[in-house]
Amino acid sequence: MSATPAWFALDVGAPWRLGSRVLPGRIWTASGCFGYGLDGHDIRHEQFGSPYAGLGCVVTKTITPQARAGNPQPRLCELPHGALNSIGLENVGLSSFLADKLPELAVRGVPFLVSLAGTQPDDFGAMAAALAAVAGELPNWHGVELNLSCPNVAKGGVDFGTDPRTVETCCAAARACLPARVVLAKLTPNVARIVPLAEAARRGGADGVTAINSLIGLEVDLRTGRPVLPRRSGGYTGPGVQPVALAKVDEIVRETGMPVVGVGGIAGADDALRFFALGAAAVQVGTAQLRDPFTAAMIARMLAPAGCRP
Amino acid sequence: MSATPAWFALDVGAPWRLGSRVLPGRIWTASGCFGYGLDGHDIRHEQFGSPYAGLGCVVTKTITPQARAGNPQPRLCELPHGALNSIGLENVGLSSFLADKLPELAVRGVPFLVSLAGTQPDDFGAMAAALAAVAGELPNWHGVELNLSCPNVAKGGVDFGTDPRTVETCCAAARACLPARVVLAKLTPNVARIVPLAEAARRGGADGVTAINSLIGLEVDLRTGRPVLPRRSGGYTGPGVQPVALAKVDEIVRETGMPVVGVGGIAGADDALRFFALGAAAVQVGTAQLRDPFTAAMIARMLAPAGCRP
Amino acid sequence: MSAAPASGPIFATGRVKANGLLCDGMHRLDLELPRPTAFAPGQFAMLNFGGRDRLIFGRPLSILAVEAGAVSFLYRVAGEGTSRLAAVAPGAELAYFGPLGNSLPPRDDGPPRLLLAGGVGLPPLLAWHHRHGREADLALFGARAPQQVPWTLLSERWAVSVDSAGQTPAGRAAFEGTVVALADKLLARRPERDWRLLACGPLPMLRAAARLAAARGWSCLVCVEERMGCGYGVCRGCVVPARAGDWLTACQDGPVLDAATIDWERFGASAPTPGGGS
Amino acid sequence: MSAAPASGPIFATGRVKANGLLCDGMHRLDLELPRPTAFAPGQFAMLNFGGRDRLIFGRPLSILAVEAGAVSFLYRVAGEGTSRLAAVAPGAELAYFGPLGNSLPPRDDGPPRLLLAGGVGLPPLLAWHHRHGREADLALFGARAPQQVPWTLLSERWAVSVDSAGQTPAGRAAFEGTVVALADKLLARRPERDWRLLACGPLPMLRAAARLAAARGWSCLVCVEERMGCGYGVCRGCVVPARAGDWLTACQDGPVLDAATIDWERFGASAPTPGGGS
Ligand SMILES: Cc1cc2nc3c(=O)[nH]c(=O)nc-3n(C[C@H](O)[C@H](O)[C@H](O)COP(=O)(O)OP(=O)(O)OC[C@H]3O[C@@H](n4cnc5c(N)ncnc54)[C@H](O)[C@@H]3O)c2cc1C
Ligand SMILES: Cc1cc2nc3c(=O)[nH]c(=O)nc-3n(C[C@H](O)[C@H](O)[C@H](O)COP(=O)(O)OP(=O)(O)OC[C@H]3O[C@@H](n4cnc5c(N)ncnc54)[C@H](O)[C@@H]3O)c2cc1C
Ligand SMILES: Cc1cc2nc3c(=O)[nH]c(=O)nc-3n(C[C@H](O)[C@H](O)[C@H](O)COP(=O)(O)O)c2cc1C
Ligand SMILES: Cc1cc2nc3c(=O)[nH]c(=O)nc-3n(C[C@H](O)[C@H](O)[C@H](O)COP(=O)(O)O)c2cc1C
Ligand code: FES
Ligand code: FES
Repeated sequence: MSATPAWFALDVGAPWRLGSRVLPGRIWTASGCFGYGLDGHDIRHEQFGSPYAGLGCVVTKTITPQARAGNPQPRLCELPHGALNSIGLENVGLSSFLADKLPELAVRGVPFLVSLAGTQPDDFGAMAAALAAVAGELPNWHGVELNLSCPNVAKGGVDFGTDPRTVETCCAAARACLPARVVLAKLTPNVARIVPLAEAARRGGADGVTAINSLIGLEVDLRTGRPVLPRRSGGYTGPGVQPVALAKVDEIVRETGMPVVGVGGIAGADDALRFFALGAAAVQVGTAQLRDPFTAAMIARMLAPAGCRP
Repeated sequence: MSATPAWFALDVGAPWRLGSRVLPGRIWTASGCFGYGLDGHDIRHEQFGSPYAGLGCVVTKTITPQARAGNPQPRLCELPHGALNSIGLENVGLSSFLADKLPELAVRGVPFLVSLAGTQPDDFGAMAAALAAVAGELPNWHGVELNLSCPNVAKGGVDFGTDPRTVETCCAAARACLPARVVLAKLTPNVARIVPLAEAARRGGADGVTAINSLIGLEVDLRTGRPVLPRRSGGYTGPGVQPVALAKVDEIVRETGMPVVGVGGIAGADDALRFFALGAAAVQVGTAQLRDPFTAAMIARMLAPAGCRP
Repeated sequence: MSAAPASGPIFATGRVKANGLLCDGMHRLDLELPRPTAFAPGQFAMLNFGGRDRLIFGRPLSILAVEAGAVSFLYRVAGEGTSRLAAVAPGAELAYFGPLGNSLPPRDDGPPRLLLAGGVGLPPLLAWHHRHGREADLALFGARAPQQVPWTLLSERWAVSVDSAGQTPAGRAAFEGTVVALADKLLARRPERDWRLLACGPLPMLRAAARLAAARGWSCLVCVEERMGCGYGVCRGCVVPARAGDWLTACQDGPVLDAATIDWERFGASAPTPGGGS
Repeated sequence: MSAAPASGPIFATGRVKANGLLCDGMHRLDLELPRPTAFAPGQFAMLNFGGRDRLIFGRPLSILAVEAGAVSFLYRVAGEGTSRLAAVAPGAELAYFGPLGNSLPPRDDGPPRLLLAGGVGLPPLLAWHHRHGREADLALFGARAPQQVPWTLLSERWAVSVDSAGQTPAGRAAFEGTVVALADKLLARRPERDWRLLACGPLPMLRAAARLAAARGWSCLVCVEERMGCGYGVCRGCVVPARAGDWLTACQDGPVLDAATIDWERFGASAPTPGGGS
């Protein structure tokens, strides 16, 4: 691992302000790639101690109003340059999250954002309100990330994330219920122009955007000639999507100046540096966090200011 | 290289019909990755003879009405899982193509399609007409591929390729001038839904579509913290885009039934098989053809029916 | 099913001590870890390469044993990852993440155990038998042919079945037929008895074991395989369809699952390697 | 500038015959090809690895010599590709695609040549000098320090400059300063004469050579470097800004270009390795 380059002056472990909150760091884990922030507490590493050491934030698996069973198996497919997943937003649902996961998150003290998804814009307001009511006193709960990549049943199944108006409505609904927490809109890269979506999020009151969610990809099983995943395509993530993520982050930063949380193919300190170079306010580790739960902690340590480096 | 799987029954070297033409094979080279089909004639390979052996079609570098100087350097950037390019459609322009390249293409006898791009829909008709007038007697000229990825100046700079109406207009314009040649619309993957674009191409009279053109990607130079390419982002191609290409091809084939020419990350026979498994009518080799001019010829040879294999 | 080991999982760099063919189609890997680790039979580890060779996901392998600071695995070459693993030389470094998952419950006073192991499904049952096995238990191992049997690992207390007969080592014999057919035959000699089944091997074998147990009203634990992303419960990739309607995870609820809790009909549709035999 | 070799380029698998350090920072690679190949000084080849190690693009290296069925290169470790190349052992296979590009024109009856080579820019000029060099020509090689000079390759007819002085081999001396300063010094001794410049080395050196030639009205050929995709003219990636307004390609119009045809102002902006020294 090379030394931190001269142009890099950020202290990724220093508290920083996002909207009305102060977050403890800039290296986060991505939604869906670190569960509810509860599954890594007994894992140990010689060098990095706990997988939560130095993390700026854990974004939870996306929660929906009701529990979701998710997709049939196989749900995962390794690719030469990334992974395909078709988890199908399996999650415990909001009430079970509030009842079973929140208390443990409270005890653990790990900083977290809750990722939310719904099938109609109102869902986002309702879920944010429920969260505020139950978690409002938790100091380590910093806010929500709106996962806008599900089909919008109220709009005939068009993805939330591809329509600026819906992005704005969803952000506004969450914002109204969470005046003093972070609201981030997580944007899909599967659009011609991402900037209008980021601008819509800002109009809706979001404090920033997260980019990117997975690309749509497909893999064929050469033995059968059929797609590996039962639903044919799935979410393409990992190193192969990084150039796309960098391009999207760059567009949003330059054209809107909004705080952007960069995500896509980050597996090491150099990857994170690319996003920071473009002006990302923070970064998230997704697929690489599956292979190695210490990836984000390791990056946080590697990028710490010279004085603190091991 | 593994043997051809049992489900694969296509003879990629047999003549086949596309629209009103009969093409000599199904393994092609992609636009921008094999020049004007003229630069490989003196290159030799022990095993594969000429780089043109067995090729179904060469798609030329995209031609525009006037010559274009293209972008500043550096124009290329190697990535761990692909390449970024920012050639900027540098080309000799239509009249120079007709005067200098066509005669040699006539002599060489390599089957080819001419890739066309313009800055307004009318350009496509005008160029097709000029081609028909000059090349109309050439038996190895099979038609055109419309590269719809440039900004449409007539529509305020929105990419042609993202607006179904414009796709339809461009296809119709070319079709009107080329009643008996192949018209393919090459689609961009940088959209939320690609099927409406394919349907628009069909309404415009296209015989099929080519999918995909490059993704938009960016790479950062870690030493300087700045993008490697002067225009910041460029076209992302190569192995890392293959999952996206497969997903797009699958969508178009299943939802429209149109002939689809698949392209994206093909570097070997297995890659081509993935596209054929999804129902692609033919495939193109892009980035890999730069590294090794025999890539397409090698794939054609590898996938030849058992009887003909070396 | 829990019986968690004393210590939690570690993520560490291991050094290959030995790696080679044990018998036809079965390799053994011994990996030295920087510090001692405990494990319970049935648990697994995620292995990966380092540097440029690093795979997107680790490869789950059951732990066979931990001895003298090294953790051992048995594996068959199933694809890209395991074929590259087979080429790794002593001294090379591998990323080790384990032990993960639940484990086979230790001995209790219930009925004797019937152990059914198929191919590289051997490690959990061999480890359990080594720690907890009793005279009364029946330990069976099935392979395709005698040369695919790791004879040196199996004490004489293990009965062996092979799909097709052939030469066996001096003093050792093999039943010709599936391991479940061998079980049927041996059980027929003790018709009065109740058994608890522990099975680990390819899906068709697990299916047959579950059916056998269900037909006689015995309990049956199986070690399942599913494609894994993380191995520690965060990706929900490794789900096994549950009879109750939703899912169990192979990496957290399992890999040891009560056969009665699995929806075998839906499970079939998801075999990670159709026709594979691990 | 054309002087094409008799045979066209071949794409073939070569076998590494030798690969190692020649002097500080300079490696030599000898690659055996399946059949004999011709080349003209200035031409290059695209080299790549095979199998899983294959890079997206080949790496352009100038051909130093073809002898006894092997083609030789000199290279410095500049990044990922060349550092992996440096680790390749004899016997390994590499993909070879060459010879490519145009070449330095052979001898004619014009004025004597002034050869300016910097670092790994040596191969084209060494090859030319070997084939066409005459007593009247001046051959100069510049490096950072004496230990970066491949003394064994340079006959006594080569004058050597180094940025910082140090020990030189017995009987050899090095001028302290840039290779262009050395040229100035040597030219001052023959003030009446006209020269033709041939230069190959890092961009600042090419720039200085072009300036020197332009100031005195001499012709100057330079071997340029640009990022390459294909090496055979199909990608338009390797463009060099032309004074005429558009572009020259390094792989087809070049790598040997008349310095007077290059737009040096625009060329500067595109150095493939800012601060690099090849
Ligand atoms: C809990 C558990 C314990 C296991 N224990 C052993 C063991 O002790 N010995 C042994 O030989 N094998 C064992 N397996 C199976 C082993 O993990 C696979 O054979 C291996 O992952 C194949 O990887 P590959 O790269 O060679 O195959 P590929 O087919 O190239 O792998 C592609 C992807 O599919 C996954 N995959 C392929 N086959 C399987 C499979 N059968 N199960 C799960 N994922 C699969 C891989 O992990 C990888 O992500 C176990 C699996 C699980 C889930
Ligand atoms: C016609 C020609 C002849 C050359 N001859 C020699 C030679 O004889 N000896 C020698 O040591 N070097 C030579 N070079 C430079 C050599 O090609 C680069 O040093 C090498 O490509 C660097 O690759 P890398 O993977 O180590 O570096 P990286 O920086 O990791 O490479 C990344 C990408 O940039 C390209 N690149 C980086 N530096 C250069 C460069 N200076 N020129 C062109 N492309 C570059 C690489 O090809 C690759 O595509 C020549 C270049 C050209 C164009
Ligand atoms: C297994 C898996 C599950 C995911 N689940 C979610 C999810 O529930 N919500 C979400 O917003 N993103 C989800 N993602 C997307 C990631 O948060 C991230 O945006 C994406 O993986 C790109 O980052 P990466 O390349 O680092 O993985 C998931 C990704 C993976 C691999
Ligand atoms: C250097 C380069 C130049 C290209 N130029 C064009 C072009 O002029 N017109 C076009 O339609 N596509 C162009 N493409 C895109 C390719 O035709 C192809 O769609 C894309 O590269 C994906 O295929 P691949 O992954 O096999 O490279 C270019 C691609 C590359 C790498
Ligand atoms: S492998 Fe990720 S949840 Fe089991
Ligand atoms: S390298 Fe492709 S045109 Fe020169």
